Amino acid sequence: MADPVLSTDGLTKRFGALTASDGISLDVRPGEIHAVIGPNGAGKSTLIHQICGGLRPDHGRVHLLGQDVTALNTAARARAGLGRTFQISALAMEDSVLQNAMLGALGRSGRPWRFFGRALGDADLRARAEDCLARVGLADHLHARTATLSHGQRRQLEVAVALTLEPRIFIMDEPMAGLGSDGSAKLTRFLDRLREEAPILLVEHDMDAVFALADRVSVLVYGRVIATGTVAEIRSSAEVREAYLGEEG
Amino acid sequence: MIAERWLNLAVLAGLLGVAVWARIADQPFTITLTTRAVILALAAVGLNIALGLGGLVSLGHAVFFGLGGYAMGILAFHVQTYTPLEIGPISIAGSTSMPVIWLTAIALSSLAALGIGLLSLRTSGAYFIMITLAFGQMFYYFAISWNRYGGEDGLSIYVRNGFPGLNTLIPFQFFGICFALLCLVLLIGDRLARSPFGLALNAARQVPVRVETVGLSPFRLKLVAFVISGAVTGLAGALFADLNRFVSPTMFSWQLSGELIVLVILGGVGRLIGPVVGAVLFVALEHLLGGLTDHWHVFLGLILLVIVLFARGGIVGLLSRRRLGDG
Amino acid sequence: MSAILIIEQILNGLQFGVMLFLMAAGLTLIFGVMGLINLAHGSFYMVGAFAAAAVAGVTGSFLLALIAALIVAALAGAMVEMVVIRRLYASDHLDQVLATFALILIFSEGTRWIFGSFPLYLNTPATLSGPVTLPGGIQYPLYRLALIAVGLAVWGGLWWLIERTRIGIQIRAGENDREMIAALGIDISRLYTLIFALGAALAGLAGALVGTIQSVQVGMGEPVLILAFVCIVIGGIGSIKGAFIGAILVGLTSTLGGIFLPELFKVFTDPATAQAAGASLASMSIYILMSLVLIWRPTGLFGARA
Amino acid sequence: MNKLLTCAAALALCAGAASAEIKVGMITTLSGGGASLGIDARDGFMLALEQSGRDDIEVIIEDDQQKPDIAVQLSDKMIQSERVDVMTGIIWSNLAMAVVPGAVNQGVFYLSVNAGPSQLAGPGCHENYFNVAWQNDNLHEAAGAWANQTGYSNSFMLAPNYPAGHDALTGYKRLYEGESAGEIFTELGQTDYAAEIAQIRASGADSVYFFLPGGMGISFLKQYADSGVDIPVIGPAFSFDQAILQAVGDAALGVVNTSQWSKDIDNPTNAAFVESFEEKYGRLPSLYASQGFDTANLLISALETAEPSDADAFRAALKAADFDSTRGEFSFGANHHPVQTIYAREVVKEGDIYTNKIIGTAIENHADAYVGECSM
Repeated sequence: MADPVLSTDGLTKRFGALTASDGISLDVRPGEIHAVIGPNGAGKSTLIHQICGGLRPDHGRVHLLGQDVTALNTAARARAGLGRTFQISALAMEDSVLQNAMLGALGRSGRPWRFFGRALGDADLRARAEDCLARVGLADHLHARTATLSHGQRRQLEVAVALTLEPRIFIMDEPMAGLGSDGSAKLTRFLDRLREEAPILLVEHDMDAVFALADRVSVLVYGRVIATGTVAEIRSSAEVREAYLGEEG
Repeated sequence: MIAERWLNLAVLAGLLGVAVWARIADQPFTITLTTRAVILALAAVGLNIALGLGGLVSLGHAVFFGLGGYAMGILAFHVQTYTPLEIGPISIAGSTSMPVIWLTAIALSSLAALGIGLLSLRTSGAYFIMITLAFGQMFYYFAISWNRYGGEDGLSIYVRNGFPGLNTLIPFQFFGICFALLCLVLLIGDRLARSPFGLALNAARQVPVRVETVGLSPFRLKLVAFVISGAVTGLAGALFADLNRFVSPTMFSWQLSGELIVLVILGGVGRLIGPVVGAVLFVALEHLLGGLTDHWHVFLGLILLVIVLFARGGIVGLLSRRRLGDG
Repeated sequence: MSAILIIEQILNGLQFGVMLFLMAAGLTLIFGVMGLINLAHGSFYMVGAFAAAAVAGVTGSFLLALIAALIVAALAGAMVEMVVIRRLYASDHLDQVLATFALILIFSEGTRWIFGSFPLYLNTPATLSGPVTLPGGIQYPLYRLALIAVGLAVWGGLWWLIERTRIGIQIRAGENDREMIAALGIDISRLYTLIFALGAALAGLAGALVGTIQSVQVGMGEPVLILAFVCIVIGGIGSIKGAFIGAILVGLTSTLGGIFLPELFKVFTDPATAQAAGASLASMSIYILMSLVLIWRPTGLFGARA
Repeated sequence: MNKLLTCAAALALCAGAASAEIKVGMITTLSGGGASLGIDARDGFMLALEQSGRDDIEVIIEDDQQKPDIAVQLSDKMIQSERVDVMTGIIWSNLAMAVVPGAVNQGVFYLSVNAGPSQLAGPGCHENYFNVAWQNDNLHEAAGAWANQTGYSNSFMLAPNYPAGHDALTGYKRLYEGESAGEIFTELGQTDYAAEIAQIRASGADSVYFFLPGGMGISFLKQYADSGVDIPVIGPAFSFDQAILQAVGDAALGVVNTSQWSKDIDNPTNAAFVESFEEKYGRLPSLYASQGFDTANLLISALETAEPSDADAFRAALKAADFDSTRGEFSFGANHHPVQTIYAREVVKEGDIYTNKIIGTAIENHADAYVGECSM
C-alpha cells in the first residue's frame, strides 16, 4: 500500500475538563476520499484545526507527505501542500471573485513581496486563477463582488481558491453545507473527479454525499474515532449505529 | 457620480491651482496654508496605508510624524550650533540638506515602525489601538524630558533647510517640493494598492485566516504595511518641521494621532485621495470656522459625528460611488 | 528612606489607583458588555468635576456637589448613549474611536464655551481637611484616606451589583452573549443605557473627588482617560477584577516609580542626571509596564482569550 | 475675526485703523489653561495704547492656543500677509523660541512681554529683540538671594521636568548659598503632589523652593496646606498672580514670592496704572498686565523719536527705554534685557481679595547671568 499523504498519530486536545480530541489516529492515502463523520460536538472542527495548524495538539503528531508538521503554523502547512476549504466561507467579501482566486495563486507562487506592477496584470497568476474558477463554473463571474455571490457560488469559490494552491491534499470542512440537492449532486460529481489530482479528507454531514464518495469513513464520537472502514463496513457496524442512534434517539 | 480617477486629478489640480493663484496674487500666507494641507495630507496618506489597506487602527502614528520632525530638528540643530552629532564613535556635522534629512526621517521612522509593529501586531482590535497609543505616549514623554534637544520647549531652526537648485525660503518653491512628494507618494500608494502585495494585504485585512491557508503570513504583510506607512508619515513629519522651522514634543502627542485618523476618515478610509481631501478640508475648516468662532472644535466634532454616523465613505465616498476593492 | 515614607507613598499610590479604578470600571464595563471603545469617557470625568464646582460655588455644600456630579454625569452619559453611542454598537472600532474623539472635541470646547478657560476650584470640606495621625506616627491627609475608602466602597458595590443582583445577571449574560440577553426577554437598549450612565456617573464622581484637591479645568479628563485605558488593557478589557488590579498596579507604579527610580539612578550616576533620567523613565514607566504585560499576555492579565 | 476682536478690545483704535501707519502683531495665549496670562498681558498693552491717545497704531491680535506650531503659523501670516513692523505678546518660552528667531531674522522688531529664554539672552541675542519683562532666571535668582537673607540653609527644591524647570532650579542655586535637602523634577502638567509632599515632610528641610507655573502651582499649594507640613515656602511670582491667588485661597497666605513688580510699588506711574486697570477691567492687574503695559509704553516712547522703517534709529530709541515704567527705574542691559530690582512679596488678604504685599528687596539692579555670552 502506498504511503499515506496525511496521517495523524494520537492527536489529543483538552479544553479544561472536555477532551475534544482523544488520541485520534487516521490517515489519508493517495487517490482516496477519506470521510470523517460524527454527531455535532464530536470534535470534527477541533480535529481540522489541529491538522491545518490553527490549534496545537496537547499530544500526538501530524505528518504530511512523511514530514512531521506538528510544529508548523497554518501558513507553513499550506505551503507544504495542505489545501483547505472552510465550513463558513472565509472570503474577502469586498474583493472580486477573481481577486480571491488570485490570492490563492499568489500564495502558491510564494512571491507576495512585489510592490509595483498590477496584480491582475500578472499573466501567470491570472491564468491559474481563471482556470480554477472555470473548473468550478465561475468563469462568468470573474469581476463580480464576492459579497454579491449566492451561497452556492461562494462554496464554489471556496473550492476554486483551494484548487489554485495545487495542494497535495484537500481538507474540506462540510463543503455541501447549505447547498440544495442540485448543488450537492454537482459538487459530488466534481469531488469524485478531483480525487485523482489529490486525495481529500472530507468532513461532511451530508450522508448521501459521504456514502457516494468516500473510499473510507472514520466515525468520530466524543473526540474518539470509534470506527474506520469502507462505506459498507461502517453501514453495518453495530457500534456506529448505536452511537448515532444514541445521539438521535 | 464622478469617476474616482478624475476626482483624484481634480483635487490635486485644485491644490496646485490655489497655490499658483496665491503666487500671482502675492498671498504668501495662503501658500503656506496650502503647504500645510499638503504635508498633513502626506502624513494621512501614510496612515491610510496602515489603516485603509491593512485595517490597522493605529492611535500612535504621531510617533513617526514626530520622529521625522526630530530627524530634521536634530540634524539641523547640530549644523546651526556648530556642534557635531556624536553617535558612539561616529561624529557627523549634521545636515541642512532636505534629501539627507528625508532619508534619515524615513530610515528612523521605518525602524521605529518595525519595532513597534513587531510588538503591537501580536495583539489585535482594541488592544492594538491601545498599545499603539501607549507607544505614542512613551515617545511623547521621552521627547519632553530629552533636554539635550529642547525637551518640552522643542527645537527652533532659524533657516529652512535647503534643496539643491531651489530657494526653499520662498513659500511657493517649498510648496512645490511638498506637492511633488505628495504626488509621488500617491502614485506609489496607488501602485501599492493594486500590486500583488496590495492584493494580499487587502485580503489580510478582511480575512486573515484565509491568507494563512494560502500559505502567506498576515502578520508579515501587516508588518510591512505598517513600516511603509510609518516611513511615509515620517517623511511628512520632516516636511512639517521644515514648514514651521520648529519641532516639539507636541508632534508626538496622542491628539495628533487622533487628528491624523480624523483626516483619513473625513476624506474616506481606504480611498487613494481620501486623506488629501480630508487634510484640505481640515485646514480649510480650521481657518474658516476658526475665523468665525474660537469654539470651532465644537463644529468640527459635530461634522465628524455626522460623517461617522451617516456618511461612512467620507467625502470621497459621497462624491464617488465606486465600491472599494474593484479592479 | 524611612519605612514611614515608604508606607505613605504606598498610600498615595493606592489613592491614585482607586481613583483610576472609578474611571476604569466604567470603561471596562462598557467595553465588556457593549464592545465599545469610549474615548469620551474622560469627558464625563470633566463634566462631573464642573458640575460639582458649579454647585459647590452656589450652595457651598460638598455633599450636594458630589450628588450633582453623579447626577449630571449620569444624565450626560445616558443622553450621549441614546443620541450617538447607540448607533455605534454594530460599527467597527475605527468608527467608535472617531465618533468618541468627536465627542471629546464637542464636550471640551462646549465646556470652555460655558465656563471659560480659567480653571475652577473646589475646597475640601472642613470635616475632611487637614492631616490625621495613623498608627506608627504617619501623618496623612484625611481627605485622601476618604478617597481610598470611597474607591474601595465602589469596588465592593460593583462586585455586589454584578454578582448579587438581577442587573448583574443581565450584565454578565451580556458579556457572554449579546443574543442571549435578548432571548431572555431583557430590554437590551435600556440595559445598555443604564450601564453607560453608571459608567459615566462613576467617572463624574472621580472627577469631582479628584477635582477637589486639584483643579477643575477643560481637558482634565484626557490624561486620566489614557491612564484608565492603560489600567484596563493591563487588567484585560471587560474584566472588573482586571480593571481594579490594573488600576492599583498603575497607581503604585506611577507613584513609587517617580520616587524610587531617581534614587536607583543615583547609584549609577550623579544626582542631577539621576533626577532627570529617573523622572523621565518614571513618566514612561506605566507605558513600559503595559507593553510588557501585553507582550507577555496579548489580552491582558484577566482578559478573555482572543 | 481677530481684527474685530481688536476693535472690541480697543475701540479708540478702530476709528483710526484706516490711517494706521504702524502695524503691531500680537500673538498671545487667549484660550486654554494659560489664557489668563495672555489676556492680562493683552489688556495691559491695550490700556497703555488707549491712554497714549495715538490712533496710528493698528494691533492685530491672534490666539496661539499655547501651541508652538500655531504660533509659528500666525507669525508667518503676520509677517508675510499683514507685513507687521513690530511683534509682541508671546507668553511661553517654547513658543518664543519657535517664533522670535525667525521673526527678527526677517527684519521685524520683537518686544517680549513675558518669555525670556536664556538662549535669546545669551548666544542667540539679536539686535531687534527686546525683552521688557525679565530673563527667565531673574525671579529664581532673586528667590535664592532672599533665602540667604532670611537665613534658610537647607532648601528642598521642586520643578517640572522640562527646560524651564531645570533653568528654575539652576537659577535658584546660582545665588543660594545653603544646602540642598532634595531636588525633584515632577512630570509636566502633574496635578497630584502627594508623593512629593511626603518626601518634603521626610527631608528635614528648613524651606521649600518651588517653581510650578499655572494650575500645577495651585494644586501643589492646596495639597501642601492640607498635608499639615509647615515648612515655609518660597516661589517665583508666576504662581502668585491675582487669578491664581483667588483660586488657591487661604492655602497661599503667608507664602513668600519674588517679583519685579507689585501693585504696591510706590511710584506715580504704577499707582495710575493700578487704578486705571481696575477701573477699566474690574479686576486687579497682575504682573503680566504690568509687563504688557510697560511694553506698550516702551513702543510708544520709541515711536515718538523714530519710525520702524528707519530700523537703526528705531532700535536706538527702543534701547534708550525713555518711558515711565510701573517698576520705577527701567533700563536695558547690553543684551536688551532689563536690569532691575526684584522684591520679595508675601501673600495677604485684603478684605475678600487675596493679594501680594512687598516685604523687602531681594536683589537690586540685577542683570541676568547670560549677558556675557551675548556678542552685541
